[in-house]
Amino acid sequence: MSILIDENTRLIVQGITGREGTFHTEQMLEYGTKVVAGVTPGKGGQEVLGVPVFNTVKEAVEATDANTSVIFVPAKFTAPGVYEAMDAGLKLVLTIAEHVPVHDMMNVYHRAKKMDVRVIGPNSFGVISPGKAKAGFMAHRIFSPGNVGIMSRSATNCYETVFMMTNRGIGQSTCVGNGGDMIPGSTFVDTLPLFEADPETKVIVMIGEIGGSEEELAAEYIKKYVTKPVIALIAGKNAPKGRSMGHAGAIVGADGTGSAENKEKKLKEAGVLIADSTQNIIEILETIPGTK
Amino acid sequence: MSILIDENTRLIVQGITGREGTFHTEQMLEYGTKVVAGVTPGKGGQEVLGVPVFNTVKEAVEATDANTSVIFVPAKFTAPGVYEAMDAGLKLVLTIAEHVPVHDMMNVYHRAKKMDVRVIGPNSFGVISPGKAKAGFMAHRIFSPGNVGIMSRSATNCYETVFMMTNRGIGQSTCVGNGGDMIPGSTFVDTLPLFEADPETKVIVMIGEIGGSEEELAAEYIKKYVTKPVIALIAGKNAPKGRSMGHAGAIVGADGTGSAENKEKKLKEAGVLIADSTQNIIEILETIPGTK
Amino acid sequence: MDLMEYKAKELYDQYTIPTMRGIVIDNLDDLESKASGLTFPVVAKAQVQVGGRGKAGGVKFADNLEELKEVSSSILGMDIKGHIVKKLLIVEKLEVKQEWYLSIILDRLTKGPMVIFSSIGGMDIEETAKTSPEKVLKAGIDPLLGIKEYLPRYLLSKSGCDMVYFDQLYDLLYKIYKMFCEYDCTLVEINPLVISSDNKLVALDGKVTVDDSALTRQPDILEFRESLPDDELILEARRFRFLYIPCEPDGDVAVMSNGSGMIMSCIDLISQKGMKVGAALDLGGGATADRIKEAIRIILSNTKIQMLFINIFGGITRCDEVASGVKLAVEELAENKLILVRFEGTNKDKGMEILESIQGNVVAVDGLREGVQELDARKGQL
Amino acid sequence: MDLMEYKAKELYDQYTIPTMRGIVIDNLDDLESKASGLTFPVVAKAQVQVGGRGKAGGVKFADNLEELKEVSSSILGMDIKGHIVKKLLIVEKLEVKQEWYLSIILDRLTKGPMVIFSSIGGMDIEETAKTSPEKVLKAGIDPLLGIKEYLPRYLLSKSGCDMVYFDQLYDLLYKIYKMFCEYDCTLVEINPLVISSDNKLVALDGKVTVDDSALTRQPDILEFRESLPDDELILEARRFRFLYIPCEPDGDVAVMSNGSGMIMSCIDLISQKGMKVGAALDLGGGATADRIKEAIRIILSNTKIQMLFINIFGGITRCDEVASGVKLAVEELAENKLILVRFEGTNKDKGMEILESIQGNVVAVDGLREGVQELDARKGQL
Repeated sequence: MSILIDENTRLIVQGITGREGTFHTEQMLEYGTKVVAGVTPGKGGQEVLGVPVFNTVKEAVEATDANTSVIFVPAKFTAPGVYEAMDAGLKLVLTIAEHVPVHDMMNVYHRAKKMDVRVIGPNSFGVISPGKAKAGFMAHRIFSPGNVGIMSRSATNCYETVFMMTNRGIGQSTCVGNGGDMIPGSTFVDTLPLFEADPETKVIVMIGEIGGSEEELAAEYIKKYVTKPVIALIAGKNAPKGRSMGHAGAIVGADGTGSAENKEKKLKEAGVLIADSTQNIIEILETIPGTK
Repeated sequence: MSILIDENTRLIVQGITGREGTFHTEQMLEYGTKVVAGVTPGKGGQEVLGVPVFNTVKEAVEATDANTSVIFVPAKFTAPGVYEAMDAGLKLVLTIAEHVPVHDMMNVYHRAKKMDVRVIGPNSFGVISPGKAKAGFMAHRIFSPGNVGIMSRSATNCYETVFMMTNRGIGQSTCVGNGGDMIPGSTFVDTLPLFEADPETKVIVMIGEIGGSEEELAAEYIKKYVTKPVIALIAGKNAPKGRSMGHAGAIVGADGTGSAENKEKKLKEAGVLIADSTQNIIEILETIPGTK
Repeated sequence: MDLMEYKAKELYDQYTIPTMRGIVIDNLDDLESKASGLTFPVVAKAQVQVGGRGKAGGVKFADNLEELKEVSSSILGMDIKGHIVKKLLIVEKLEVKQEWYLSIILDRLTKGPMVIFSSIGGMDIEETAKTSPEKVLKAGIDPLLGIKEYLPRYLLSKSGCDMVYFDQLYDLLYKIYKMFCEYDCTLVEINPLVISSDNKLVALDGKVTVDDSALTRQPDILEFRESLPDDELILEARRFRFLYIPCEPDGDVAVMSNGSGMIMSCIDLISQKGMKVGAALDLGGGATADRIKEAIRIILSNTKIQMLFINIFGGITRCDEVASGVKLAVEELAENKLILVRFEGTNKDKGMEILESIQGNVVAVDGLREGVQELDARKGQL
Repeated sequence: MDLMEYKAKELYDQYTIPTMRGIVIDNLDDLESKASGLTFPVVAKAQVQVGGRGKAGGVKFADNLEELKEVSSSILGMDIKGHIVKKLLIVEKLEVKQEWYLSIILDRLTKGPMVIFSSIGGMDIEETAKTSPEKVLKAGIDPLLGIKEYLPRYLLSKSGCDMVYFDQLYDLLYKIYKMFCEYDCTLVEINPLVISSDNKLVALDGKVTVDDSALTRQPDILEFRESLPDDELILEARRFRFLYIPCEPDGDVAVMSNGSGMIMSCIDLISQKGMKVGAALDLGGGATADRIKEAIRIILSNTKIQMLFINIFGGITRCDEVASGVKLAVEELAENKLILVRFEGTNKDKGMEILESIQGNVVAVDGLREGVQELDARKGQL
């Protein structure tokens, strides 16, 4: 097993005829992902890399039984794209774009929760279950199959960690890019239950950062429900106060909310192993028996 | 046990200072219902029959730990009242008023489903669990405790049935007034799982009528999931075609959708016992062993 | 309530939904001055609240003013299935390339608005759904979300229509959905929605149904309803907040009760006995003696009615009030029609006493089925 | 981005949120003509993007034009914590009965708008929340529902305020929520919201923060941002779609990477070693040689920086491009600051070759932690 996506994923690429869309469709197909349809308004009836293109997500779903969508469109079209995917009945929608207005995501978030749809991103590399399927733009060559589940607010810190893991022979069950935005579609607490339930995942790695309360909420959840070992890194301890670090979500309030100190404290109380750098994550992983 | 309401119900009456609200609050208190708060904007701080009145539902909930609300306000204030109750965190809201605009209820319905709130009514007498609690305006003297669960689109047909049942020594676990509107907050399929799960309910009586598809959907549900005996009456077989019978929901389409024939057919196929009159319901009940 | 086509067109115009230019007349004197702005040929359409006006000769074309006068005079005042034509809608004729179907209904199954679209228009959509189900597209609208642009895209793309109409269809859907919401509609139907020779979408006919419960906040629709010729008894009943329901035209039994469920049950039981119900009246709440009296007066003024079954049930109803109402009615009306009374509630004994004191053809019965048996036993005795 | 008070007031006026009549000046020449419509006394407030202007002497009262000229000349051009006052907002003074607090924030925990209200206004709300938590009311707004009238009713009732202000507060909430949504705000704060002597609610100060990601659809806010005096390097970086982040004022190490997570990790590791990061630059996507060169130029024009750590990681990044960019920069800039380069990606070997060919103070390192160790080893050597 693995979580969210695997060999049974039947993927739609929204924006397949765009430059990014086509390039990453090729990458995803090459990785073995079942990309069953693309959607670009006005390009219905065409084919991209052998994948049929539809005018609307609903037609794509009706024709191909797709169950997941990844959206490769510019920021301002991201929310409309998610609405269309949700309305077409999809229950897992991945969004990639950076700089999606936070009001758009606020509305998407509330709607998705109420429709029981899982939205990943935006500002995310997507999701990969190594050896099975990828949906997103991550550099898949550094990933390898294994039993460590990773969820990360940062793409680069996740890559760095995965790169070192793979070099040391430790693989991943699934890597989820939660994305660096202020209001992501899914947060750690949304992903934790899946990793906890996944028999293939033995250890969970959580790459967090300053800002927001996702790590604190995760700590509460872990304390109550998670039995598997969890390793956490909080990036941004030394980031300048009150300044956005590019990730819109990584900003510490004037009152100290969202500080790394508080997050690490809460996580420690929940029994989480704290790593002080990406490399330290690997060092800790190597102390846990059965990790591979 | 029983369903929806019982001795643990802590009830708010929205519109408690109105004529109807005050009158029925008295009735409900007399019946033993725990009416813990009333709400009337601008009347906060007053008391009605010893019940404290608040300006908003949220204050009432915060002060009294209420868990249910019954709304005694005119039709045009009904939807806003439901929104307020839902937003204050209540998960069961009963609406009484007749002639609530169907667009209001459409919006309420969709919001309630998405917030996981159960709305009963409008155009409903409410809910009564005889001997425990009542929330609504039903004439409670005709009810008696027992093991028959009733759900009804019509108040009068329900009263008639209950009256005869009680006269013959057959009591009710809970009676739910689904109401006669085109878009009720809850329909038979919403109530069936509760009756099926309630250990106190041995037999289920469903008083339907022409129009809509609630009985057909109920038939499907019963076929799959309901193990208890179900008796159904469909009123309106001989109602003039294409004319609303006062119940906005009781109207047969020009194409025959919503006809009693189709409903009875589907229900029979699901193993439901069909009664041809309210009196016949009692006759059938008396053939079922253990009914009391 | 169903709006007539001319009223629907008024709403369409208000929402700038493209329609044909037209006028409404209710007499021939106005015709010439009102028609002066129209370009011939035109079509004159009878405004009646009943289907099949075309076959009945209620829709006619005219190439010039003379012809228009002729057809107008032939249609105005015409009787179409018992409906007298009082208004005529005259619109310019359009060169039509193609006919589509478009509607938004309030769907009871999904409990939300639903768009129905077909590239086959101009005929009964139920018929198309039977003969070519794949040609009828349905798509739900979440009322919390409204119309998004992928909806018109889906409709055109899935039905194989030319995407060149996307902007127009999106605009049209947006407008009719706005109207659907703002006017508390349960149906807005454009059939046919046509493509003109210059590729414009035009609403050639309109059917709009407005939720009766919402009329209090739709003053212009309420005004329209007041202007309609309706059954005199329905109007009279409405003044007292009763609901009068005409049933079988030749029925001689009437039913009166304080709830529509009970009324349906009564009609069912009476029909099971082979009798025909001619009318029913729902009292609603508040059964005071005065209101009972008025209700009896109204329903008995239907001259076909020979027997009236009053069935009132409600724990808080006072039976003595009901009985007093019956007494008042019998005394005032002095008609010898049979009135059967069944009630349950407070002061039942006192009510029975009053009923017994009435000098007239009044019978008290105990129970619903008993009442119907009594009706059956007495039918034909009057 | 945070709007200055005068810009917030402009938006408030646009939404007819009651504020005091006022003017904005950026030089003394305009003062007399612009102030002619104002009724004295007035208050002059320095417009700077930093807190504490009151204590710094940036807020002063004036009873007449002469006094106003005096205070204006004293405030304009003043340095408040490194911010030069370029604009002055002058508003009429108000007789105040009471001060409240009102804001709508985008709350990260509930992921929706949240109203914060307090009957204690005029001071830091965080302070009130500490000293009198029961005086600070918070109520979430479901964005799918918006402001309903029970919200202002709850705020007034729960905080014991007079319900007589219900209509005004409802109106105000409705307007600021509309503005919050339409202007992509993450904060709209009115502190104090005052009650005037004639019982009117008036917004006496305004703080508005607009989502940076939404500026492309907020042209007037974008224009305001362009008008702001900002760090020259931030502006220069923005022109290349880089994000330049000033860090410790006396830091001598700079970090450049292609992702903010990695930048934070680098800063953390460097800080662990006791070094201070002075600036960071996020390249974003598309690390071509030309862009790398420009980025190096920009970050090294911060004269405090002695060492630059370039850390680029991405499976699809071409390391030879990165190396070429470094080479171009070193050749053009001819500065002798230390540049440490770590990369992973395609053509890593080729990239290493290019790095080795550079005539200058450039060092290639393998791995993030190794890079930081190298920085540590070399600190103070320059």
